[in-house]
Amino acid sequence: MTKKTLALLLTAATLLAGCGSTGASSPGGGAPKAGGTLVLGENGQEPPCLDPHGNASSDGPVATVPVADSLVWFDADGTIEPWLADSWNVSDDGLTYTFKLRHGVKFHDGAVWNAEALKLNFEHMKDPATKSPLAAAYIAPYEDSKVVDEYTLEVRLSSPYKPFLDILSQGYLGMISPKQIKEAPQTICEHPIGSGPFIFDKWTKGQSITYHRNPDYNWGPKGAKHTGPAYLDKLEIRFLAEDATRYNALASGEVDAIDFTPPQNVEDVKANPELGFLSAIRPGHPMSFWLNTSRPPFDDVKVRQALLAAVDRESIIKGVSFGQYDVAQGFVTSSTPGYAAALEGSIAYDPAKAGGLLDEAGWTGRDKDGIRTKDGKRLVAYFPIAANFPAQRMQIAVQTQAAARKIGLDIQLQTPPEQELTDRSNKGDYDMSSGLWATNTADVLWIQYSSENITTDKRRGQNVARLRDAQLDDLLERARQGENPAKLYNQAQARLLELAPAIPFYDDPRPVAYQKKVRDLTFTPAYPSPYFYDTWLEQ
Amino acid sequence: MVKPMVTVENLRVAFGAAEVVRGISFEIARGECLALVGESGSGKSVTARTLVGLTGGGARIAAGELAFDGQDLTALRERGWRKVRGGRIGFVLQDALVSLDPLRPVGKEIAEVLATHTGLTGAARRARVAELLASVGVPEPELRAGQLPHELSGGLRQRALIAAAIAADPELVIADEPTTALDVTVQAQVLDLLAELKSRDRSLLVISHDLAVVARLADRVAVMKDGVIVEQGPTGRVLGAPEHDYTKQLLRAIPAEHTKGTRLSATAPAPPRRPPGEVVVRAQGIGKSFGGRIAVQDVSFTLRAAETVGIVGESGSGKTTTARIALGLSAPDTGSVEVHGQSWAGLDRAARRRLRRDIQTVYQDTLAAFDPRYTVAKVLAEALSVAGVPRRSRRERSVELLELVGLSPEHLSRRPLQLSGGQRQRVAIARALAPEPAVIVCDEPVSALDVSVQAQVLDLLEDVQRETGVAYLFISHDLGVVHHACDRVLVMKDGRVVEEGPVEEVFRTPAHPYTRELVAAIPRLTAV
Amino acid sequence: MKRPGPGLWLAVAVLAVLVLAAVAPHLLSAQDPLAVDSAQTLRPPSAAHPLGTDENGRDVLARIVYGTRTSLLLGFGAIAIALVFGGLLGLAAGLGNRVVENVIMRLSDIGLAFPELLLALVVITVAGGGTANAVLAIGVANIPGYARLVRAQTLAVRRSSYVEAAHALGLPGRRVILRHVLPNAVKPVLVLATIGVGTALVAGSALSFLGLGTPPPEPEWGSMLSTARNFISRAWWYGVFPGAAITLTVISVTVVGRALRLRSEGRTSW
Amino acid sequence: MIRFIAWRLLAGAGVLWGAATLTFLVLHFTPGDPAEAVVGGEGAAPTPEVLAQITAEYGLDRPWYEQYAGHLWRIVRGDFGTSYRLHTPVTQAIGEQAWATMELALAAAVTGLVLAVAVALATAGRRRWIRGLAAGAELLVASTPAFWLGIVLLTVFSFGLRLLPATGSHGLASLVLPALALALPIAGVLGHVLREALEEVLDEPFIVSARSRGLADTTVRVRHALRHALLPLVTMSGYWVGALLGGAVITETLFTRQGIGRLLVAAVNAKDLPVVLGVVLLSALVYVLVNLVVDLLYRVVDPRLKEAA
Repeated sequence: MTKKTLALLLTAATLLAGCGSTGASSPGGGAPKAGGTLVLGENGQEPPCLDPHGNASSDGPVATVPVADSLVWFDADGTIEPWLADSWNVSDDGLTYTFKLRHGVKFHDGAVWNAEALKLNFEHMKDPATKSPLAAAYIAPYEDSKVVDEYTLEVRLSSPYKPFLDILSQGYLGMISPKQIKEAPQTICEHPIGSGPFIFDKWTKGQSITYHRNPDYNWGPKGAKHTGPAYLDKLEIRFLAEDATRYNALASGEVDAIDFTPPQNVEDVKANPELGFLSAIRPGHPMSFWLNTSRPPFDDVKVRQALLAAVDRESIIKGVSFGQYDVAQGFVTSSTPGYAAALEGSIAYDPAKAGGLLDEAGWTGRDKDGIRTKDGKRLVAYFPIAANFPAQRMQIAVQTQAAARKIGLDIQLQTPPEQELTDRSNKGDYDMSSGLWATNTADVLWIQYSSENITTDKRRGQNVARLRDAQLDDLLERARQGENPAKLYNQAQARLLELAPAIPFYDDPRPVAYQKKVRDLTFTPAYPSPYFYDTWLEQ
Repeated sequence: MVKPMVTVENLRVAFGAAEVVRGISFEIARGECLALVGESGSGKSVTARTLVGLTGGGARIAAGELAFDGQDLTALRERGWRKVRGGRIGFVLQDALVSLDPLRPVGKEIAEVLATHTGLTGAARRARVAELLASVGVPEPELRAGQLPHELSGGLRQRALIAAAIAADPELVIADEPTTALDVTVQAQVLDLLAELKSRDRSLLVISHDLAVVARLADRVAVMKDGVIVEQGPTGRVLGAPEHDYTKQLLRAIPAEHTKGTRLSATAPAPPRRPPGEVVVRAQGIGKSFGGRIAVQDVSFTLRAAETVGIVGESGSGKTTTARIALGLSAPDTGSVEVHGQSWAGLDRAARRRLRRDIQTVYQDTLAAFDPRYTVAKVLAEALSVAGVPRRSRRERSVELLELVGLSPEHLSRRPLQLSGGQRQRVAIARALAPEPAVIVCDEPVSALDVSVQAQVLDLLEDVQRETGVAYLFISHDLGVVHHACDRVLVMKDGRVVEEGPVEEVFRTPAHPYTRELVAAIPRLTAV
Repeated sequence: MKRPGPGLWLAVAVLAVLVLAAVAPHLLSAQDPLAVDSAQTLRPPSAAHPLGTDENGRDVLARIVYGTRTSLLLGFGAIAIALVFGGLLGLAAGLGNRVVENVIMRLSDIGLAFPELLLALVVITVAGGGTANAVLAIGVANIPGYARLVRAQTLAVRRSSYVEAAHALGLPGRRVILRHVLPNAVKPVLVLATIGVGTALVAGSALSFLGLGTPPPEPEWGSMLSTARNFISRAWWYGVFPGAAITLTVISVTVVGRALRLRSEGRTSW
Repeated sequence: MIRFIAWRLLAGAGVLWGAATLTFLVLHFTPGDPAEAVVGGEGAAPTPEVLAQITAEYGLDRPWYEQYAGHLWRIVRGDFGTSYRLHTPVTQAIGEQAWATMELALAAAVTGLVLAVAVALATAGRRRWIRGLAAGAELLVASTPAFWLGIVLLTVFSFGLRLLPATGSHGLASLVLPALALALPIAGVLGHVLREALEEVLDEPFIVSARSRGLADTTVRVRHALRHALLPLVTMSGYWVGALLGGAVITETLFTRQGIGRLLVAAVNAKDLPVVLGVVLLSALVYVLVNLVVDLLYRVVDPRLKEAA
């Protein structure tokens, strides 16, 4: 393959932001061949449980999607396509969804896919015994459902929930065999049974998961390139936590493809004619440092804006990603439906302005180390981090720390015990916190910033910034009720830029590198992760 | 003329800068037994090892001639040496306990030689091993062959070692201190065995510090000092009419009955003896057993001021236990020990401590007896503090003590490691004297010392007694020493006192058979 | 009897430099170990940065120099803890009655049943990461070992004939213990401890490797090393130099420790 | 002999109980709610119902002594409970990982021992520079953090020369590097001890008398000296176990191997009490057994101790 086509391919890949149907398309042409085993090197985020509803790890979907199909397919452009559901309609009040299900779908244990199966899956997600860390929350508005006929299910929500369908397209809500749910729910974690193109073989904890082809498979999603069974005989996912190890496993041919290609190696990958590269920006909230708006110093918007302006995100991100990441432009990533492109560039690096803002905020004094003070109090922000804090985030943290110091804000990184960390984050005892939230709808803003989602004793919420803004709440609530989301989400993003509840750093990509012999390796756009249904190996 | 078995001509051995053998020459004729005699550091052992090419790493060897049976040993390579060692020259090291591999049955050690130097295998070899053990007088050889060194008595071990040395029927047997660390009776037996080894075509080289041992065995004697042979000749002549002063000194230094009341070392004669005073220690029917094994049984004795009572006996006879009981360091199961009429048993801790000042002790191991970190000054100061000597006058008192034991003030700053064995024993005596005790218990006080040093220390003890009128409880396995140093003696065997009385009587006319055996076994300085 | 060789002097020299770096780092490096420069990340050794820069454009040399204090603290601090507590327990066991001895020894059995690192991990789960806790963790992990060592020594010394001699002299028991038993029991342990410092230092770096050591941005060799491993293919200098620092330090400490041991056993003539 | 073993086993049981109690108390009284560990973590959004469910299911609401009793009782019955994090029985979780670690530890132990013995035998009492060389090498590996050693090995043999796989627990090839990384520091320490011991033994009189029988140097070293020199090694069993298990944690993480070590780190981070407890007890058990075996072994190597028993 020539450099040119490679370049083309890559731009395609990034432009179409992980559009499922592109990716590692076969430029040399050639008809797909069946057979072979593909080994994927995953990062260390091995899910503790392979029940799609039972895990929240970022490697969850890549491991469960081969086994469990979803109800609907989400296309990169945001349209919802049929999959296990042929069609559906939503009542005007947005409270009732009626799904017409696909016929002839069989689970690996022979169980039949029908309305009852779907109902059971919903209930399994909600059932506390499932210990669902995510799915349950995602379908929180689910009330109950009624089997209309063999292939029709009527689902009732407690409140209108526009993103319902988008969410249903995510791997975390894949469909599990009703037989297994009824008869042996406790086995799902260890040995999930779904209807997917691959049948689960074996999970060697801390090591790998293996699958083999489902010969009966004939219900691929609409986004797929072909119908019928998958091409690969076998699929193995190996967990290689060490970045260097993972990359070298690919370079040395130990594995056929790797997920989360370490940014420091991307250039080498691109330079290597043996290797192909495929990347998609994950929709959702960019990797950010959230600022706790519920207590000093960040309860003062000026201080937040000051910090935002003080940090040279461009050069930091360029440095840590070796020029691979796009700097975040706002509070959703560029690949998220409803992304407000118009607002791009509104966050600017301007230390002078930052200083000014702090002065306005009254932080005018200085102590001996040049840290600002206000009536005797130092301008300090506590940033508790986990022991296994990713090296790269650490870099960003350290450089942010340095930048903040320049404007007289002292960021203190702390490494409390894991549990104290959780307690503190639940109590809101922190000034900064880091993270991202990948989901395929701008409703992520509601998840991250609506005052409902501030963690309380009663409720675990994702509003880490503990932001309370009536105006924003209203915008987001109405958006998820379904009233002209496009416009409302635009306004919400604009409002957030004023409120500056976080420092958004980069749009998190899902960079996958692979041996050239691997063809048509694609992504599931709903929650970008390698998807192997169309993938085949050139022998 | 027959050429000698061994010819050594101007042999020099040096380790680094230090030359330990400085040009010695001797010959050993066929069937002859030569004895190399000298004190530690005289270079006798190095000479012996050089003859089997085991001088040790970093040794530089030069010799006008170094020949074995006409063969030039200096020219030998490792391979050649291996044929000679064990094959033609048998080597018996001192102290069989450490000279036999403690983890291997003695039989294996002997079989090893056969395996290396003879064609014997399997059953034949085993048979030969038994044969050899029998030939050196080991009872039930088959059984013994399978036992580990520590399961054998010292005597048997030494015999086994000799068996290994002669296994391949070598022409020359070298025995380095073959009888040290052996009880006197056993020593006698081993010496006889060695004597038997000597035959028409087998020569013997015996290394020893003990002239008496040599007297019994050797045809000719060579006396070594500081790496040179000061005198050599027929045993009778050398021991009977020594020419060199050192030889004379050595001979004089050997304590035995005839030396009673004479000076062993060339030091000024001491003040006149005092008559025995009142009783200071009275032991009555003391007995003690450890885990059922009886160590001491019904031992009684009295010790008067200015008197020396000896306790002789072979290892395990209960000497040391008796001493510890006397010192009040361990309590007897039965009987009692009174010091100045006070019984240890009756006293509380404080009183015991006070009483301890009256009964001090001197150990065999001169090094272990001192806190390695303490200087002589501190050692003595501590002892004096116990005696209640005020701090300011301690130093001057220490100096007095040192002078009393023949050391000078500059030794005050030394640590135990920086002193010679003899000096350490002198310090030990000084320490024991510090609290001005009535009694000093001397447990094998000289058995770790070279004969000439031993002589000095024995004289010193004598002098001190005459100066201070202190009484000694003198424990030793060496009858010569006891005979020389003691007024009265207790002979112990298996924890019992078998005979007791004035030293002269006991040794002249021993009543008890065991005592007779002991006395008979004493090596005497008359050439055989 | 052997005299100290050049190796020993070399080791002593290294330790001297380390001590200097610990007390007065600014003398050894003019650069600020915290000075981030996003434009200068992972630069190879140059005039400006003799040992190159790290992923945040900080001067590696400066970070190694300024990291000395923390890194040494990991080793020496931990062993100090282990010595003090282990020592006291060991003496108590060696001098106390059977009950005391048994209790302490059984406890140390339990302690020894945990591999050092495991024990450290447990301690850190309780106390959390950070330099102080890492020191504590390794220190605690080493207590049982030293307790046993000191006990053994104490018993040995108690049985030695110079202690018996002191008793025979009529010295009060308390004084015998203070003057003879304690010093002679503790001294060899102190010597062994110097070697222990090296091992503790390595253990410390292991904790850093697991992300439980010193939190950033403070420099510490172990954590430098564990971060560097992600960039090993691009920036060898980032890993090699901190690694060398650790190894060199441990070697020096060990060499000195062994020399001291030989000396205390009277096997050298100085 | 039997009484000796029985007694030792009894003591061992005591140690295990102590270990169990210690870890339980320590981990129980550290702040934080295990329920969080079960479903918490970044990217998770557990609903209150879920949290309540977990607390009830694992009896986390019961007083500590009840939980403690519960733990002990189950352990006695060989049931170590269910892992908070993995939602599977601890015995299973450990079982899945145990073999990999065992394999690694054994491989490392053997490699380390062989290396140490070989080097020591070859160099003990030889010319100064040879000994210096060996000692230097030992010092170097013994003074280098295992993970750094591992990284170097990886970079050279796996990333650089592409000779050996860098990862996984499948096949012999994937065992070489981790085992080496784990073995080298151990070999360094053991080698030093062994050579010192050998050199001491080689000065013993019985070695001289062995030589005086005309034995070849190698024969003397192997047949007479080695056995003695091995004794101190045997007594270092505690160090062995510690070094191997502790090292496993690091090595497994670095080489992304399966194993108890990694399981433990994950468990400690997630406050997965049952697993931590399980692993601790396992390692304590190993320690106890190894020590027992060693004591017996010691009696084999050194028969003098037989009657001492």
